[in-house]
Amino acid sequence: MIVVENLVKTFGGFRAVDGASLSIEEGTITGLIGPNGAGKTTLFNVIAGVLSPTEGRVTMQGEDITGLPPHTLFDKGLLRTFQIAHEFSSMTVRENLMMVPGGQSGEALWNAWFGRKRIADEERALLAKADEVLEFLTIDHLKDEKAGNLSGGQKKLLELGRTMMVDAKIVFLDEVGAGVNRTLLNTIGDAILRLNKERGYTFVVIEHDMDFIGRLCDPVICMAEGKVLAEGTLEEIKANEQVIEAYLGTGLKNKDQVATA
Amino acid sequence: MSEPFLIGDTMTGGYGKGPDILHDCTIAVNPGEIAVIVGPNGAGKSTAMKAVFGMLEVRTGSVRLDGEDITSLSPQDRVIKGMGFVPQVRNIFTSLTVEENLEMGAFIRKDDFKDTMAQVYDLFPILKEKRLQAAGELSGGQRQQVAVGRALMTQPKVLMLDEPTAGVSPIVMDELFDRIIEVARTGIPILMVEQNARQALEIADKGYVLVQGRNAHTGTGKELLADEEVRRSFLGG
Amino acid sequence: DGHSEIKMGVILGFTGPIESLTPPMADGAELAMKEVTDSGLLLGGSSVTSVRADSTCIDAGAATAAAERLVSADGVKGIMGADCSGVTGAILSNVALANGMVMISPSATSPALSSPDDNGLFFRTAPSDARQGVVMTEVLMEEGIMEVAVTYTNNDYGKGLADSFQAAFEAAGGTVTISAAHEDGKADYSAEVGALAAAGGERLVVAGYVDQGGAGIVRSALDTGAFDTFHFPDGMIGASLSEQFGDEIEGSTGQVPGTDSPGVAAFAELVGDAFDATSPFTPESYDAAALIMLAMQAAGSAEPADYVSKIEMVANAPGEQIFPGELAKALQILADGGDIDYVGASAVELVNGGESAGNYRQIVIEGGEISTVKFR
Amino acid sequence: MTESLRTPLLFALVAVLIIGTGIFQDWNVALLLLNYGLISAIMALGVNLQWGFAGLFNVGVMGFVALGGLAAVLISMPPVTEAWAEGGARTIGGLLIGAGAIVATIFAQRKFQGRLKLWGTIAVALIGFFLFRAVFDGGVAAVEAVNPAGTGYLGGLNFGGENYKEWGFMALVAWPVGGLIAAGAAWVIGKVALGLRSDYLAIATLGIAEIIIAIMKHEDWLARGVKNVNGLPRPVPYELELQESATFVERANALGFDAVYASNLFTKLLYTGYFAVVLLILLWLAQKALNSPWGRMMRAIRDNEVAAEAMGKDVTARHLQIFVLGSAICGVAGAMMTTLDGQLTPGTYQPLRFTFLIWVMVIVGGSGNNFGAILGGFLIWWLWVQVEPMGLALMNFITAGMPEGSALKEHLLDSAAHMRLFTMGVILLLVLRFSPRGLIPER
Amino acid sequence: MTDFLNALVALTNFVIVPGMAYGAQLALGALGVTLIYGILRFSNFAHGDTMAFGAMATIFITWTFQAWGISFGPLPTAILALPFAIMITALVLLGTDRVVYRFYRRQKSDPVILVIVSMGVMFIMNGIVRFMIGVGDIRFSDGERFIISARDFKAATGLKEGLAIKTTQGITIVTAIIVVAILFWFLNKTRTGKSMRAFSDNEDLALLSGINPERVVMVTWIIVGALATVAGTLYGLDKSFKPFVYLQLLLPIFAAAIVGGLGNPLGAIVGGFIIAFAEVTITYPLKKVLGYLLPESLEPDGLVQLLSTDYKFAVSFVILLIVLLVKPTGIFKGQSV
Ligand SMILES: Nc1ncnc2c1ncn2[C@@H]1O[C@H](COP(=O)(O)OP(=O)(O)OP(=O)(O)O)[C@@H](O)[C@H]1O
Ligand SMILES: Nc1ncnc2c1ncn2[C@@H]1O[C@H](COP(=O)(O)OP(=O)(O)OP(=O)(O)O)[C@@H](O)[C@H]1O
Ligand SMILES: [Mg+2]
Ligand SMILES: [Mg+2]
Repeated sequence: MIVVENLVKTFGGFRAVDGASLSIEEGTITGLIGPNGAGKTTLFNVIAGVLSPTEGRVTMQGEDITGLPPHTLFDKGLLRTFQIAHEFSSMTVRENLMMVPGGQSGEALWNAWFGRKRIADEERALLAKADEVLEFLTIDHLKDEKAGNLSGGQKKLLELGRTMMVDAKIVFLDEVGAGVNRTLLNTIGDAILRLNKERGYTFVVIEHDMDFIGRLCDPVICMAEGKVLAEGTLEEIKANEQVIEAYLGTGLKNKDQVATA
Repeated sequence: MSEPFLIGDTMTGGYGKGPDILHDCTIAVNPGEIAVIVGPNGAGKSTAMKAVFGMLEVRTGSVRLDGEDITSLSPQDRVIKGMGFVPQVRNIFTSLTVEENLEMGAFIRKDDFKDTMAQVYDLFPILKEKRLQAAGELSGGQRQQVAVGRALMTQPKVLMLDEPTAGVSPIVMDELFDRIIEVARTGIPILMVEQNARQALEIADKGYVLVQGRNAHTGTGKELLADEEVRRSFLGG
Repeated sequence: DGHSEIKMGVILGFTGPIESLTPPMADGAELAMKEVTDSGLLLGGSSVTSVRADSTCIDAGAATAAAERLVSADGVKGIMGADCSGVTGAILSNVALANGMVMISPSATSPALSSPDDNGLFFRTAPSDARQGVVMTEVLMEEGIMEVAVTYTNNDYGKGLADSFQAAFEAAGGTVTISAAHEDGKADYSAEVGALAAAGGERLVVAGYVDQGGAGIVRSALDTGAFDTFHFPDGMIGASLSEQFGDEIEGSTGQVPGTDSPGVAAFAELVGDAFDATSPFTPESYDAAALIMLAMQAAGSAEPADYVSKIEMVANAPGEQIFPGELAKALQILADGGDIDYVGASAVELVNGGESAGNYRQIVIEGGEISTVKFR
Repeated sequence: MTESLRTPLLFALVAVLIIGTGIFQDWNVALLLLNYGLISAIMALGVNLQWGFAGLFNVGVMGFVALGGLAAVLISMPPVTEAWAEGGARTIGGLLIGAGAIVATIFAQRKFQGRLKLWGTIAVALIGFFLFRAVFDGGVAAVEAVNPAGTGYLGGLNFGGENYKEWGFMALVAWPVGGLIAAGAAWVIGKVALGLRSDYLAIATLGIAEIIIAIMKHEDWLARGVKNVNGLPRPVPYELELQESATFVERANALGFDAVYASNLFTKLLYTGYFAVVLLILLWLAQKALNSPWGRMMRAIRDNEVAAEAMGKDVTARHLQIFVLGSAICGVAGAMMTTLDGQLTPGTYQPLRFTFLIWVMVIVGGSGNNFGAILGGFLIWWLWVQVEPMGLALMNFITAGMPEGSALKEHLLDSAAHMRLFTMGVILLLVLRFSPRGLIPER
Repeated sequence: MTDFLNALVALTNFVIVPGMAYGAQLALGALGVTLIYGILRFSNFAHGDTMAFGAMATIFITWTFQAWGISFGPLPTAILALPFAIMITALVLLGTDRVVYRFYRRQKSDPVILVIVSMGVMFIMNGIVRFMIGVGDIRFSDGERFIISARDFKAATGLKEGLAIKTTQGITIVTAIIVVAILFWFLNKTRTGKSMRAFSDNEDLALLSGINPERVVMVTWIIVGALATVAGTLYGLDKSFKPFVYLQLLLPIFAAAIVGGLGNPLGAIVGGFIIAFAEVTITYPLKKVLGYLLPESLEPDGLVQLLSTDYKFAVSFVILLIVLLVKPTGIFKGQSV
C-alpha cells in the first residue's frame, strides 16, 4: 500500500531519518517501534506531507505521493494523529470532530449563504456520527467542553476520534496510547482491530507499550538512528539482540530492593 | 498515624470559576516512599497534582508540607520550600537548549550544580549528545527526559511527576523507574501519576486510584495490583 | 443687539504631521480676534471668540466632522482654515459649501483649490504656487545660478511649487538636476540628500516646511557637505530657520510673500514675545481672521451670506491702507461708511475670486540673520 | 449582565451616543458621525473576517482602503480626453509591456534550464524593464504635461461628459469596483505573502500598503498623486441644488425646517441609507458564513493550522480566500469613504488612521464576533471624533479656576488638542480593562 | 587614483556613513521592540513614544546641567544626563506595567489585545510628552559637532569630495555595538538573562522552576527603558528632537526587528542596518561616482539611479518582503506568537 524508498530527512546536519526503506501491506496493522529519537515521528511527518524529504520517494498504491501537501493526502484517504496532541483548543469537542470530513457542501461559501437546507441535513448526520464516536471514546459527557480544557489523555482520545470520523484507507497513529488509561486502551485496540477487519483500514502504529503492539500488530518494524533495524513478527523482533540492546532493555535493576523496603 | 510529610488533605477545587473537579480528594506521601496515582483519563489526577502544587485554587481542604500549612503559598514559594514538579504537558522550555533547560531547573540553587547535571546526563545519555540543541526540536520521548531531568536538577525535597514515562521507550522507562527508586531511597518522597500503572504500582509503596475526582481505592501498590476490580477497571485487565 | 458674541472657527492640524506649525497660526488668528474684541467697535461692540478645532491635517473624516460641529453645533460665523489642502478641500465641499459658510485658508496654496465651484465662499491669504515659481526663477537667475537641485515636501504645496518652478526655470534656460520629494516627519533623510548631492547643482531649492522635513534636509545637506547654499521658498522662511542654521547657511536666498509695506514689522511688534510671529503662515492667519471680521463690519452683519461679498472689498484698494494693530481704526472707518484697503501682515491682495495676488519679499541670509534684499 | 442582553444594550448605548450628539450638538454632526461610523463598521467587518475568523494578521488595511478610493476616481471621474490623446495609448501600452515582461520573466524562470535559468531570467527581466520604461515614461510625461495644475492625469470612466457630476450613479458603481480592485491586489499579495506567520505577515502587509500609497502618491498620471482629485460625483443631490429647488424649500418649510439645514440633513440621510444597506448585506453574509461549516473550518484553521491541514483542509487556499474577501470589503468601504469625502487625497492615508484605528475597533468591539466588530466601528469612530471637544472641555474645566493670563493656564489650553489622543488612550485602556476580550466577545 | 579616492569618499560620505548611523539608530530602537516581543510576547507600539519620553527626560536634565554650568567636554552634555533619564524612564515604564500591562498578563490575554493596549499607552505617552515639552523642534546637542567635518577633510586631503562624520554618529555606532554585546551576553550567559528567556518560553514552567515572573518583567522593562532612552536621545542628538518623528520611527524600527527575526537581539541589529542601507543605497544615483571612475567620454548623462527616492520606503519594504520570503522568520530565526 505504502512504499518508502531510501528516505532521508535531515535537520541542519542531523540525519533524523537516514535512508529508511520499508513497505506497508494493505490490510495490515504494522507496528513501528524504536528508541526515542529513532526518527519514527519524522518518518510519519514526511509520509504525511508535513515535512518534505531531503531524499527518497514515497508511493501510495503505486502513485508517487512524495511532497504532496497533507490535505491532498487526506483526500486520498491517508490520515494521521499527532504524538503531541493538536486539538482545536478553542472549539468544542464535538466541533473538533464535525470539522473533519472533507467535501462538506457547507464548506463552500456559496452554500453557506444560499444552501441552508442541504447543509442542515449534512450537519445532522455529522452530529450523529460525532456523538457516536464520542460515546465510544467515553468522553461524550464532554462534547460541549472546549477541547483545550481536556485532560492530557482525553486529548489523545480526541486525536484518535478524528480519524474515526471518515472512511480512511490508511491511518498513522503516533503513540495514541501514551497517557491513555490501559483499560481504555484495550477498548481502543479492539476498535482498531474492528476497523481493520470490518472496514479494511490499514494501520501504522507507533507505540512503546509492547502489550498493545503484541495484541494488534503484525508485522512490526523497529527503527533506530533513522534506519530500519529489524522487521518481522513481534516475537522475532523481541528476540533480536540489537533491538533488546537499543530499545527493550532487560527490566528493572532496583525492583527487588524497593519492593521489599 | 503520624502526619505524612506531604499531604493534600480532602481537597476540593476546580479550574477558575468552573465546576469542582476534585471532591474531598486526599493524597499523601512520606519520605522514602513512592506514591502512585492511577485512574481513568480525566479522573482528576493531574488536577490533584496541580492542586498540591498550588496551581489551582483549593476551595476546601488543605495542603501541608512537613507539618506546615502551605495551602495559600504560590507555586514559586513551594519550589523554594523544596518541591519539584514535572507537569504532564508543556513541561519543557522549547526555545531553550537542553542544557539551559536543566540550568533553569537549578534556578533556585545557589550552590554548584555541575555534579547534578552530570548525573542527569548519565541517566539520559541522549541529552548530553543534544545538550546544545533547542529542546523543542527533540523527539517526544527525548522531551520527556528533559522534563524529568529539569526536575531532578532542583534536588527537591519532594518530587512530583505527572506521567513521566508517557512516550518513552521501554529501556528508558526502566531506567527512569530505576532512577526514581534510587531517588526515593535517598529519602525523598515521590508522588507520581502513571498510566503505565502496572509497572508503577509494582514499585509503589502506596497507590491511589482516583475516579471522578474522588479517592476510589487506596492501598499499597501490591494490594491494588492484587485487587481484581482495580485490575479490570483501571489497569487494563 | 450690540453686545453679542460672535464665534469664529479656527480649524488647523493641531495634531498630526504639521502640529508644530499650527500653534502660532492659531495664536495669530486669535490675536486679531482679541484686537477686534478689545476695540469694542465691531458691529456696535460684539466680541469675537475663537473656537478651535483639530483638522488633524490627514483625516478628512475627522476634519469634516470637526468642521460640521463648528458650523452647526457651535454656530461659528466664519472659518479661519484649514491648513493641509486635503482636509481643506473636504471641509470646503462637504461643510462650507453646503452651509454657505465662508472659509479663508492661511496656507493652502494648491492651484487645484481655486476651482470655480467654490460658490465664492473660499478665500486664501497665501498666494498660489504658480506665481512663486516665476519669482523664484527670477531671483536665482539674477544671482547667476543656472543649475539647481530641487527637493519638495511630498504634498500638493511642495509638488505644485516644484513643478511650477521647474517649468519656469527651465524655460528661462536653467537646469534642474533632480527634483526629489521628501516626506515630512520622517526619521531620516540621508537617502534624499545622497541623491541630491550626487545630482549636484549650485544651490539646493528646498520647497518644504522649516519645521518639518525641510529642516531635516538642510541639516543633513550641511552636515555631509553636500550643499552650503540654499534657496528657500515661503514655507521655509521663519525665525527658526536662522535659529537652527544661523551662519551655516550664509548666502542662501529665498522669497516670501510680502510687500514693501511696514506690515511685517508691525505684526512682529504687535506680537512681541507672545509667539513666533515669523513662523510660516502665521501672518497669513492673522490676516485671514482680520479679513473676516472687517468684512462683517463692512456688511453690518455677521452672517456669511451677507459679508461674503465684502471680503474682496476690504482687502483691496481703494481705501485707506490698514496694517496689523490698526484693526480698530479700520473698524471705525468702516463704521463711518469709509473704505479700507487691508494690507495686514502679509500684504493681502485678493484676485481671481479670492486668491492672494502674490507680492514677494526677496531675502538673503547675512550674518546668520534673514535680511530683506528687495520686493518683487 | 447576560450575554444576550449585552449586545442590544451596547448597541443601544451607541444609539444613545449618536442621538445625544444630535440633541446636544447638532443633528448634522450626529448624521455625519453615523455615516463615517457605518463606513468604519464595514472596514472593521472586513478586518474581523480576516483576523477574527481566520487569524490572519493583516496590517495593510490602509492599502486596500486606498485602492477602493482609487476606484472611486477611476470610475466616477470623466476621462481627460486630451491626456488620452497625448499619451494615453502609450501609457497603457507601457503598462501592458510591463505586465508582459513580468509574465515573460516568470515563464523564463520556469522554462529555462541550467545556467540559462539564472542569467536568462535576469536578462529577460532587464530587457522587459527597459522596454517598459522606454515606452511608459514617455506616455506618462505626455499625460502629466496636460494642464498639470488642473488635470494631468488620465481620468476615469464617467462618460457623462460636461455633466459628469450628474452621473452620480457612477459613484455607486465605483463601490463594488473598489472591492474588485482591492480583491485583485489582495489575491496577488496573498499569493506572495500568505505563507508568512503572524507578525511577519503583519509587517509584510504593512509594507505592501506603504508601497500602494507610494505608488498612488507618485504616479500622477493615475490619479494626480499628491495633487489630489477634487469634486468627485456623488450619488446624492448637492445641497445647493436642493436649496435652489422650490419644491424642496417648500417641503422643508412645511416641516418647519430651514432649507439650508434641511438640505444638509437630507443628503446625509441619503448617504446613511446607502451605507446602511451595504453594511446590512455584508453583515448578513458574514453572519451566515460564520455560523456555517465554512465558519467552523475557518475557526479550526485559526486554532491550529497543522492539524487543520492534516484534517484535509487546504489552509493556503482558505487563507487566500478570506484574505481576498476581507480586503475586498475594505476596498468597498474605501470607495464609499472617498465618495463621501468627495475627493481622493493620497496624503491622508496614514497607517495610524486607516490601519491601526480599524484594528482598535475590531479588538475593542470583540474580535471573532461580527456584531462586536461593528459595534467597535461605531463606538471608536464616535470617540475618535468626540474626544476632541471632550479634551477641550476637560482642559477648560481644569483651568476654570486659574487666574486669567497665567502661564500655566495658557500652556494647558494650548495643549488641549493633544488631550485628544490622550483621552482616546485613556478610554481605550478603560474599555479593555473592563472587558479584556472586547465588548462583545466571541461566543 | 585621486579620482578613485574621490569616488570612494563620495560613496562613504553619502552612503556608508549615513547608512551606518541610521542603521545603528534603528537597531537600538529595534532592540527594545524585539526584547519586549521576545520576553513579554507582544509588539509594543508605545515604543516610539517611550523613546520620545526618554529623550525628553534627557533634554530636561541636560538643560538643568547646562544651567548649572556642567558640561562634558567635547561630548554632548546629554550623555551625562542619560543615566538619570534612564532611571526616570524605567520608573515610568514600571509604573505603566503595574497599572496597565500586568492585568492582561495575569489574564493571559491574547497578544493582539496587548498590542492594542500598547496603542492606548502610546496615545497617552504621546499626550504627556507633547504636553510637557511641546510639539516643536528642539536641538540640545552641544560639544564638538564633528569628528571630521567635510571642509576639514577636504583641506586635509586635498580631495574634491568631503567626508563628514558627526560626533553623534560616532557615539551612536559605538553605543549600538556595546549595547548589543552586553545584551547578548546578558541574555545568553547570565542566570537572570536565561530566566527571562525561560519565562518568555513557558510562563507556567518558569513558575515551577522558581523563577519570579514579576522580577523578570521588571528587569525587562528596566532594560527596555534604558534602550529606549539611549536610542531616543542619540536620535535626537543626531537630528533634532520632535515628538512626532518618534511616532514615525516606529515603522522602520518594526521593519528592522522583523527582518532580523523578532525576539532576536542580533537580528535587530542586522535588521536595522539592512533597512537603513536599503533606503540609502538603492536610491543613490551613481552619476557622481561613475563620473569619477569612468573616462570623460563615458560619463553618464542621467542620474544612474536605480529608483527615485520617492520610492525609498517602498524599496526597503520590498527588500523586507524578499528577505521574509526567503527566510520566513527573519534572518536570525525569530519567534512568532
Ligand atoms: N525540527 C527538528 N530540528 C532538529 N532536529 C529534530 C527536529 N525534529 C526532530 N529532530 C530530531 O530528529 C530525531 C528523530 O525525532 P523523532 O521525533 O522522529 O523521533 P521518534 O522516533 O518519534 O521518537 P519518540 O519515540 O521519542 O517520539 C530526534 O533526535 C530529534 O532530536
Ligand atoms: N484547564 C482546564 N480548565 C477546565 N477544565 C479542565 C482543565 N484541565 C482539565 N480540565 C478538566 O478536568 C478534568 C480532570 O482533568 P485532569 O487533567 O486532572 O485529568 P487526568 O486524570 O490527569 O487525566 P489524564 O490521564 O487524561 O491525564 C477533565 O474532565 C478535564 O476536562
Ligand atoms: Mg515520536
Ligand atoms: Mg493528566
